[in-house]
Amino acid sequence: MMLIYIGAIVILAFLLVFVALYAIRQKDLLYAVIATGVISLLLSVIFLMLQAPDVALTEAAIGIALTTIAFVITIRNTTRYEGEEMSSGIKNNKTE
Amino acid sequence: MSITPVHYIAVPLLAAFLIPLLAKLHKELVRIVPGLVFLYFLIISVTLMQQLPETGTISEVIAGWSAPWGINLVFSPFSGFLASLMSFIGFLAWLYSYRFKKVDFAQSQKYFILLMMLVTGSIGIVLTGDIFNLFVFLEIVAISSYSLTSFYSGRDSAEAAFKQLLIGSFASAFILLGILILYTQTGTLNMADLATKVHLIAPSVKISILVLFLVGFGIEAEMFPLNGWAPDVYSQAPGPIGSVFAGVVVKAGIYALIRVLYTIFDIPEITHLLIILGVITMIIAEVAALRQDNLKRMLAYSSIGQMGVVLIAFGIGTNTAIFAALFLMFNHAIIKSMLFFSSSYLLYNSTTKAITHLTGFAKKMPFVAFIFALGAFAIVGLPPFSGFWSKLYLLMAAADQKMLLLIGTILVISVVEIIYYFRVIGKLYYGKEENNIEIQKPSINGYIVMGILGAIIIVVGVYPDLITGIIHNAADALSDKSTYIQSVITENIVR
Amino acid sequence: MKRFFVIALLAVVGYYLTASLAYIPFGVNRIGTPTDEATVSGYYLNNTKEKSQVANVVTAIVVNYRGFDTLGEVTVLFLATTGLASILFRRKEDEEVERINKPSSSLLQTGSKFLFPLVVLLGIYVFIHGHLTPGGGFQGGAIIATGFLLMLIAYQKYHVGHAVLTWVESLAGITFVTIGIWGLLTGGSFLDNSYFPSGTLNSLISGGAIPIIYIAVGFKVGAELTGVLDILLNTKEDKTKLFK
Amino acid sequence: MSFDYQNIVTISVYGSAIALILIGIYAVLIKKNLIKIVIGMSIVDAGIHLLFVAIGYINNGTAPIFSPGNEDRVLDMVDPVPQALVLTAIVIGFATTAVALALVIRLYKHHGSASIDNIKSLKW
Repeated sequence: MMLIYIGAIVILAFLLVFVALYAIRQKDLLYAVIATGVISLLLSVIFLMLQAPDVALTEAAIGIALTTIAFVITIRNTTRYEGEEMSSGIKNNKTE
Repeated sequence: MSITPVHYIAVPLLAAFLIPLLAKLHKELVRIVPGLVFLYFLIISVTLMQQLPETGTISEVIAGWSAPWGINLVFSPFSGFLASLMSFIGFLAWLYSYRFKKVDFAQSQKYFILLMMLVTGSIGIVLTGDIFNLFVFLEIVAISSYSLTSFYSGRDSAEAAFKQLLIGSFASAFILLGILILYTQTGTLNMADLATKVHLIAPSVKISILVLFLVGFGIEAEMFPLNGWAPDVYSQAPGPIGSVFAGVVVKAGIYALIRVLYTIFDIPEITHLLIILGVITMIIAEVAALRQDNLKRMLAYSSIGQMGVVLIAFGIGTNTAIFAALFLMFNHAIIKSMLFFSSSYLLYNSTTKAITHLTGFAKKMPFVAFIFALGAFAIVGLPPFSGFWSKLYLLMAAADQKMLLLIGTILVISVVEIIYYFRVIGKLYYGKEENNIEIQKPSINGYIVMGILGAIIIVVGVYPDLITGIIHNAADALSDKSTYIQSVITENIVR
Repeated sequence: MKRFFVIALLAVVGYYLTASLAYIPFGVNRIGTPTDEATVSGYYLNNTKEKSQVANVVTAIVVNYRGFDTLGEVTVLFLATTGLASILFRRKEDEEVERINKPSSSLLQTGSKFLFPLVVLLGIYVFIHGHLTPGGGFQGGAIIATGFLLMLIAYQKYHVGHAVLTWVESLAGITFVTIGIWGLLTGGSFLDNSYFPSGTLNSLISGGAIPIIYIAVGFKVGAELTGVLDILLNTKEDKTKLFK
Repeated sequence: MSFDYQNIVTISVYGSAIALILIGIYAVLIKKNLIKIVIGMSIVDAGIHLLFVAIGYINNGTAPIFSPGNEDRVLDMVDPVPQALVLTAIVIGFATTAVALALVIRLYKHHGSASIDNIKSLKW
């Protein structure tokens, strides 16, 4: 029982780092944002295992749902891909 | 109900939550209610400052749990002095911007709520006795300042605000990490309790905590490598907000830094570090100010340089030096906010923000130009004005410690200050007049605000004794750590 | 070049963090024993049950011992809503705005309609039971905001009543501050709720004013978070933009 | 439970928290895209929150709730104070993120780009 518990924490902690690296390296911002949502999900499971149900609930409601949606709304309002810009915008900006 | 320090926080919060409802009742209330709150701030300040000699340092318990377990507010002569100064500047900023956005009530409602909470948050930083509560107030200040910086739609305000947010989020992350390590080592969050338990921390951990706090609060206090946000923010924010930043927010940052360094960690070696950081901040900022063409950016760099001088004074650390530091903070708040108020009128009437386009404005706006010149004379420390005394005390404190190199540096930097301020004054008074500009006269509120500040500069310059008593008490309270601790931790039994 | 500096900076930060964390062993009891409280939390754990009759100690800390922080935190959210509206130029409350989402499928619409009351009910349950079970005002408020979010995404024409949001937000905030000031008036201190009967442990009516404050916080946070998402969702064209 | 297991848990929890903080700072400093920068900020926040909960944990401790049947346990509960602080920090972090995203939207609408390279009216 104890071994499963420890193993689960270790696996979750490693997953956390990999997902964070994925979120940073991914050029498609929508995927990157989903990855930050996954970070919150993993975190809230870890919080639950570390006996912090209050924090887990907060992270679940705010981190997974609201922050991710706020990011998605922003992406809908701006660009989806990192490095993709409106060419006309840049040109006009320079000439003005 | 007698007046207690918590009124500084409770009343503006109540007003902020009420304003959206009052706006439905009558639109003018959106502007009047914050003014009433600021007036009430002044009443609290006067009452409590008068009580202070009898009661000693006032420590107010919140939620009925005394010091180490609950949060408390401390109204010592030091925090009382700063809180009164902040209330005064806040009130003047409200008066100055009363006619601001006259037509657009939805925007002015937001503006006044944010302005009120900016000042309230700064006062909360100064009053609170709990380090995590200080962080919460810092975030109140931060969120309202990001929104106020990006208040104007044109310009590049959103960019300045984003920059400020980026650096500010680093500050809050570092402060949180510092609080975390501090809590694990001492098991408490109350600052007086921390001061008694700080010897339990291992030296290497202490240094980590200190660096985290130094970076975190240094960002708010415009300390050297961390002040990249300041010039952009000052030049992009609405005029009155610039003076609130210089007069209120930065003071709160310095307060937090000094409270952590002097009260919680009592390390004598830190003083050398503060002097070095202060000198670097001062030199780089003043030289940068010399090269600016934008008036607001020049004032911003000058403000950073002044904060460097304050850090030097706190670094010297003797009683005279702390007195000089507080006097410098007082003068900086009064004079710099006056310079920002008058310069926003100058810039409002100029086509660009450049100094070169201000030629001959003295004939069109004699009063504003006079106020600007007065502020410039005072801030470089010319004799008949208040700035002279604070610089004199600083040099005396440095001379006591035989820091001759430091005195020389400060004098050279003063000459640099004189050069760039007099360049502006020369343009204002002796430049060739451009006739094709239509002049927008300042509102009556603007005249009143600038007149009050100008009068203070002259009166304090002639009779410095008016203010030195209060500042002496404040300086004594800051260096006397044990009184602070005793006033907070009185008993060990709750209820 | 910049990358090199950043990695050097990260190495320094990482080294010092690791070095400090070496002094903080994981999983070790730092609270102390029932007779000898080493930290403030030892006091909280020992006394919350008798003095406040609150089952959830985290709730007791958030609302009672450190209630002032919570008031500040609610204010931060309030300022974020205010600031967001000012940043994105929402002049009037019910102005015509461009809505960015496309019409959604009827599956999502029916599902949202079905889930919405359940989600709101869950949120209300969470903050009413904040002093007994995990959760409380923030969690409940966030869950309620999720419910409204579902409706905002599913229905293009769905508008949250801004007047209602303003009223809920303001009234909840005023309730919180008024409870605080009432404590000050009755001779205690700000946010002192000892004048409320504490009730018995683990019953719905217990913990003095804590449930009342947490219900107010729940409504306020729910209204504020809904407001934040609604403002982000309904942005307006910037007239001053530099490009066509 | 042997000593080795304890070490593994310590290293993985603290290590992942520090890694999150460093990855976040790296993203904020290196990335050009504004949304990526905000993502980096929220990753830093996540690491700090994990660290807060981790320092409050006590081996074999229970959640700090006196639920029925659990009313007599006192000091084998995990430290509740860091949890209360994290609760505050999460909400404040969301407020900061929301303001940051609003500024990103406004910068994009103004400049037509979400990259720092194209938004340089002021000096960086």
